[in-house]
Amino acid sequence: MELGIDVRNVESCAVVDVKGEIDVYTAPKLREKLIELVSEGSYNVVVNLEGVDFLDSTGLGVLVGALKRVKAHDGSLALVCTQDKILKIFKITGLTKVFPIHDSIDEATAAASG
Amino acid sequence: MELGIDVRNVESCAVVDVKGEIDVYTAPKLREKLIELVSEGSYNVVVNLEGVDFLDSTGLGVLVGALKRVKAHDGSLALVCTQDKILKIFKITGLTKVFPIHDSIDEATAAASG
Amino acid sequence: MALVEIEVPSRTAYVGVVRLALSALARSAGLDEDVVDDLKIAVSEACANAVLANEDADGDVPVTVAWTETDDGIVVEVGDRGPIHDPRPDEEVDSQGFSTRSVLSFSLLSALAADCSRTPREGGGMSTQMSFPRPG
Amino acid sequence: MALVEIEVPSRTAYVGVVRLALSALARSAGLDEDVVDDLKIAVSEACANAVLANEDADGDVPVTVAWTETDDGIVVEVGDRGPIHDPRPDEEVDSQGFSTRSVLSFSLLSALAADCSRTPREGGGMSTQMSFPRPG
Ligand SMILES: Nc1ncnc2c1ncn2[C@@H]1O[C@H](COP(=O)(O)OP(=O)(O)O)[C@@H](O)[C@H]1O
Ligand SMILES: Nc1ncnc2c1ncn2[C@@H]1O[C@H](COP(=O)(O)OP(=O)(O)O)[C@@H](O)[C@H]1O
Repeated sequence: MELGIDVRNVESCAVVDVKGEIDVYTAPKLREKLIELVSEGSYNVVVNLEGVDFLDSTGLGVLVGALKRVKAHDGSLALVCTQDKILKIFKITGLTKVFPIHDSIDEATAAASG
Repeated sequence: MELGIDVRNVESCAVVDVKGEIDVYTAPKLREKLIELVSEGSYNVVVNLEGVDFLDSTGLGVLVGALKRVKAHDGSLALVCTQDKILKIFKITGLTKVFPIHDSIDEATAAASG
Repeated sequence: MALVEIEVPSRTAYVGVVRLALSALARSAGLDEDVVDDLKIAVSEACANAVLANEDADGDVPVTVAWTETDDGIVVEVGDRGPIHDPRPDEEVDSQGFSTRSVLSFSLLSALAADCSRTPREGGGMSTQMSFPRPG
Repeated sequence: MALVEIEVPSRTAYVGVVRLALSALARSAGLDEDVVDDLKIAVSEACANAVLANEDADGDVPVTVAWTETDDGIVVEVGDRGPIHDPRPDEEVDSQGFSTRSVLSFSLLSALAADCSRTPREGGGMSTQMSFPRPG
């Protein structure tokens, strides 16, 4: 099981495109990448979950950890997600109140820059 | 696990497009369809394996059974297959000598009509 | 009563293998696609918890998964050999008020399985039972 | 030495479940994609044969599959509880000279597994062992 992670800059944000399944085995790879980004000075991060088929509690934990790191630098962490089955996971765990969740990357980067 | 089977007429042949995995569980469905075709008077049959991801000995047996049925009516059974992993199965079992195997449906129907 | 049993090493890489095998079973049992999605998450959480629990066990013990089809639906049971503990963790939130992984895992499990219970196993460890409805 | 064990009912529908689970294992063990394809076929043949053998056994016995990773590669063992019989069937060809299913199955197994042997199991039935190489 492979987790694809690509980073690109859009407006003033680092957009992280994630592809595959984020679970207890693959989440550490995403965690490393997000830690690296923040340590390199990217404090406005957008994680694009449109290519994600599966997300578990460890993946959620990694996103929460990244949120804390960018907040420590007055930054932001936004998500892009329109898939019902992934949104459901954020709803059940109450994390829709913690993360701004957008329908598109444009919307997410505009909100972060605005 | 679903096996998709669609039949259409091309030239004077019945072309059977198979999609999915042909194994000990799904092969009986293909067998029924091929028996039905022959009993309805289709004696020139082309089985298109381009959409097949997996083929086992039971699937091979079903094709051999269909070959025998069309032969009993002086008909033909040809295969369309360009996938190495499927061709390999016919090679190992020596069935490349038993079935005409074509690169395209056009080639297969032309050979059957010629 | 169909029964499938799977035993995997207590390593996180195997959670995906169980998930894949059980989603194949769930589809061939005719569960609705959204129930299959729920089952994948609940089973993955239970297996991840079992792998983590077994890290605290003596020796290299496997995670066991049992799949049973009943008239009403599917029952999945995931067993570990870890020390017995309450499913609800002591630490529900961290210093900044965020839920801990185990709380998140527990909410997913309880929300996504039709029934979810945890009982001690004979011989040590815990067993998580989850059920999922058939359509109709 | 990682070990995965799977036990499924002796019905043809479960052969696909085992195939799917083992291809996930094979990929995560780093086997080359063409070895994964070979493994899928060989394991499916062994499981189909075991399901068919168990139809001749007393009672409702499962097919067991064991996955072991060694330094050189993977060993898969598929066990049934059917009556002991020679792997090579008595009837190799039918009246028109076509190979029977069991002959085809046996050729696929021997060609696609790096090693393939069949031995009687303690408690009855046969076990088919197959091995598959790691790259390098
Ligand atoms: N699944 C989770 N959901 C929400 N919060 C989580 C989850 N997992 C861990 N956390 C929180 O994240 C924190 C870990 O954050 P931190 O140590 O900053 O990040 P990391 O573990 O990524 O280095 C924990 O305190 C915990 O409360
Ligand atoms: N896997 C196979 N490969 C080749 N021939 C097979 C296989 N399985 C069965 N056969 C042959 O097909 C024949 C069965 O053919 P037949 O009874 O005409 O077809 P069916 O079983 O589809 O009704 C058997 O005699 C056997 O020799």
